Amino acid sequence: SLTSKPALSNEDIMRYSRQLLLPELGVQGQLNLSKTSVLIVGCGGLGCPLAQYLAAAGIGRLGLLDYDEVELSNLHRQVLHGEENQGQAKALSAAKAVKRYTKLHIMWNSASVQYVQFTRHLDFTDLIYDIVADCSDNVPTRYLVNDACVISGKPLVSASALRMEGQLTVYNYRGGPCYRCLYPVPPPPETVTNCSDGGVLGVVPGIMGCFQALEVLKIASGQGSSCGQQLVMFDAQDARFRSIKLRPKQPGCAVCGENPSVTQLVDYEAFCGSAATDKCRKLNL
Amino acid sequence: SLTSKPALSNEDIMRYSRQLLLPELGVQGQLNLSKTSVLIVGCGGLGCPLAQYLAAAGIGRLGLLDYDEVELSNLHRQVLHGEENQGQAKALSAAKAVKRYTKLHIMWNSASVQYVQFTRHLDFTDLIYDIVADCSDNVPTRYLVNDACVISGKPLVSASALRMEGQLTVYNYRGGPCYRCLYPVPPPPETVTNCSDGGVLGVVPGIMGCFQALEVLKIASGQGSSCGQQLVMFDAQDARFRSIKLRPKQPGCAVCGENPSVTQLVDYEAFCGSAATDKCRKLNL
Amino acid sequence: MAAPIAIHLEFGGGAELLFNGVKEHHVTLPSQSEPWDMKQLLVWIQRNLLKERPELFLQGDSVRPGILVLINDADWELMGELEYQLQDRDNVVFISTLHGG
Amino acid sequence: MAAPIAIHLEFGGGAELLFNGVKEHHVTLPSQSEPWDMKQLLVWIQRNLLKERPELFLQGDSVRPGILVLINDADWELMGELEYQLQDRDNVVFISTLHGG
Ligand SMILES: [Zn+2]
Ligand SMILES: [Zn+2]
Repeated sequence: SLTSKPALSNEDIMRYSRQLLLPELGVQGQLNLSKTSVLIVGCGGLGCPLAQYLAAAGIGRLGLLDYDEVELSNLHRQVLHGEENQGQAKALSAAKAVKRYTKLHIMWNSASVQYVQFTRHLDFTDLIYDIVADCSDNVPTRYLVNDACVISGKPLVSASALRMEGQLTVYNYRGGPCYRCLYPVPPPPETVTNCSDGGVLGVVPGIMGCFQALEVLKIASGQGSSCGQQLVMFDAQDARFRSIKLRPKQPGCAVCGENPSVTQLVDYEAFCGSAATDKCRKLNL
Repeated sequence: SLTSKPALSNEDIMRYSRQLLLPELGVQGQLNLSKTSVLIVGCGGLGCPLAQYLAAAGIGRLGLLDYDEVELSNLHRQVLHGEENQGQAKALSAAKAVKRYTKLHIMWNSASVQYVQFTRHLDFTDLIYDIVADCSDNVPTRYLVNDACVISGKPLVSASALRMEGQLTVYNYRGGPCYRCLYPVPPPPETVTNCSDGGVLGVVPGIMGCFQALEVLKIASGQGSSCGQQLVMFDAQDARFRSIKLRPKQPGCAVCGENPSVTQLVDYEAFCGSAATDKCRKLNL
Repeated sequence: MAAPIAIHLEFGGGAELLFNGVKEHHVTLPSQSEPWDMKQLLVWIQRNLLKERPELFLQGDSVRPGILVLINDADWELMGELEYQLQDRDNVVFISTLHGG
Repeated sequence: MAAPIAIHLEFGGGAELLFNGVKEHHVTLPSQSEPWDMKQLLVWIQRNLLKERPELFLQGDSVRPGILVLINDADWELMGELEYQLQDRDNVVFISTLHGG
């Protein structure tokens, strides 16, 4: 975790004054935010608004991770990228856009926004972060990120969106279940629909990414999230949210259970039988 | 309403491909978006994400209206504005930031993002817009925008946020109630808390502004909103949304009722006993 | 005599700040000769829960303008407002309208 | 004999696309000698509602990996999964996990 800022500067007090007024946050909460580092896995429809609001709220360090480049078809929902960024690495494009919100932080921590090159093997050095947000777009990455979080003991704020629906859960948090507790076996590749196949209304990941930002901020500030062992489902067509109580941590879970068989990262593309991208669905084995 | 684009260009098809795939939207829905103009009243915590997602989704014309200038204390939530915009008119700062998302549109409609100077008397010429979004921060403006929408027959997608809560309703829509049907009498000024007094967690208006964008897009595309005669309440602390059935349009309503006493805009600061700003709460009469 | 009834009260949008910041209250309204209605509930709330500044919550015999009352997830205007007769286990919400943006 | 029971079925996350895009189904399970359980419900759904490609919904005698089952707003794992005995007016949701971002 980052070195504590001893106190808020006068400029910080002005900048964050509207949230400092909140009894749920206050000066201590703001200092907690400035000490917290967050890794955002995926700089697409979810990662863009998430990065934007975390940076604006004063999170101490953001890691932005993506394997992909900006394409024209991203722009309707990935609001940190513009036409001029087409062909650029998404993580780099997002980092440049987000720096706008963090000028003050850069003064005391020159690494406050980091551009992390995706290697398809999330490195343990990436897990210097305190909280991880899964904003990825494919099944192998979701298992990879989950296992990395369980092994390194980090809470995972996970969201997803497709068509006009969204889902959100906080995994591996305060003794609650992990992603594998819920989904011990990956879905058959032919049952997985991604945004390239199924489409997505851009503002749906917008809402879900903002919701992720809220839960990250609640955890980082010390308030705590209310979404551990909960699934929040959003139906944009009916404008309806629903919260579901999930199963507890499973003693037989392969990664967080009592006798875990997964104690280091494995080959997730082989495990899932699909590639860690939303472009080409099936892996040719 | 704007002139119809005869068809989508190849570039449009690529850019909007992920939402064109949705049966709820499709090519006709996208063409409907490109024909629709939306007036955003208030370019703050709600208006910023709203403008961002409407522009990115391909809304034909956006009007951005605000009376205020960018301040340092806005930046934690008003994500279109940066440090470099301090002291600038918010509507202008927002218009410049949003142009990034609408380059293609500007090719066929040079006025696709308009910067509207706020005059404290919403002009009827502003109501060339098809849909109005209330993102304002004070009571007189909320009555003003409501009456203008009723008199000119436009749906009003209204949201608000304070501390860790948000509210959303679509007024004057498909025979449903207007703001005055619910609130015939303005609240006593001393009971009104604004973001300067009460504070606000930045991502709460972020979520509510995205939600407004969703409902605007559903109306503009032809799907229709499910939030007429409904109040959606969001409690960020419990991560809980709730939908409430509201009263129908009231026959005795002063503006939308059977014998309206308000048939043109009035002096809303006098009516509410407070100023149309969130800065100084009470009007000195 | 009407039997005592248990109701669930919720305050939101800032109205909870008049009740020590407590959003949810499980209360039991005592037995009385007639059934409890909303008008009597408001009086009971003022006497038993609302410790200070009643003018920020009440005006005359109703809630002040800008507070919306919901009975079992519906606007109280649909339920008879002040005349609504409370039932055991009813859920009554008082929500202050937000204006910030 | 157990009496017929009415239950509310919901499909989401894309699972509704296997049921002609219809998200909500009010169904009545006929009278039978033993009480209805989830295992029998899955067979009933396959025979009566699932018109094609059952492998996208079922695997063996349960739902396929990646579909979450909720009984009365709780994960079915908390309720006994396949052995859960259905009650009249139960609400059962089948939700396909989303992976897009
Ligand atoms: Zn586990
Ligand atoms: Zn009215």
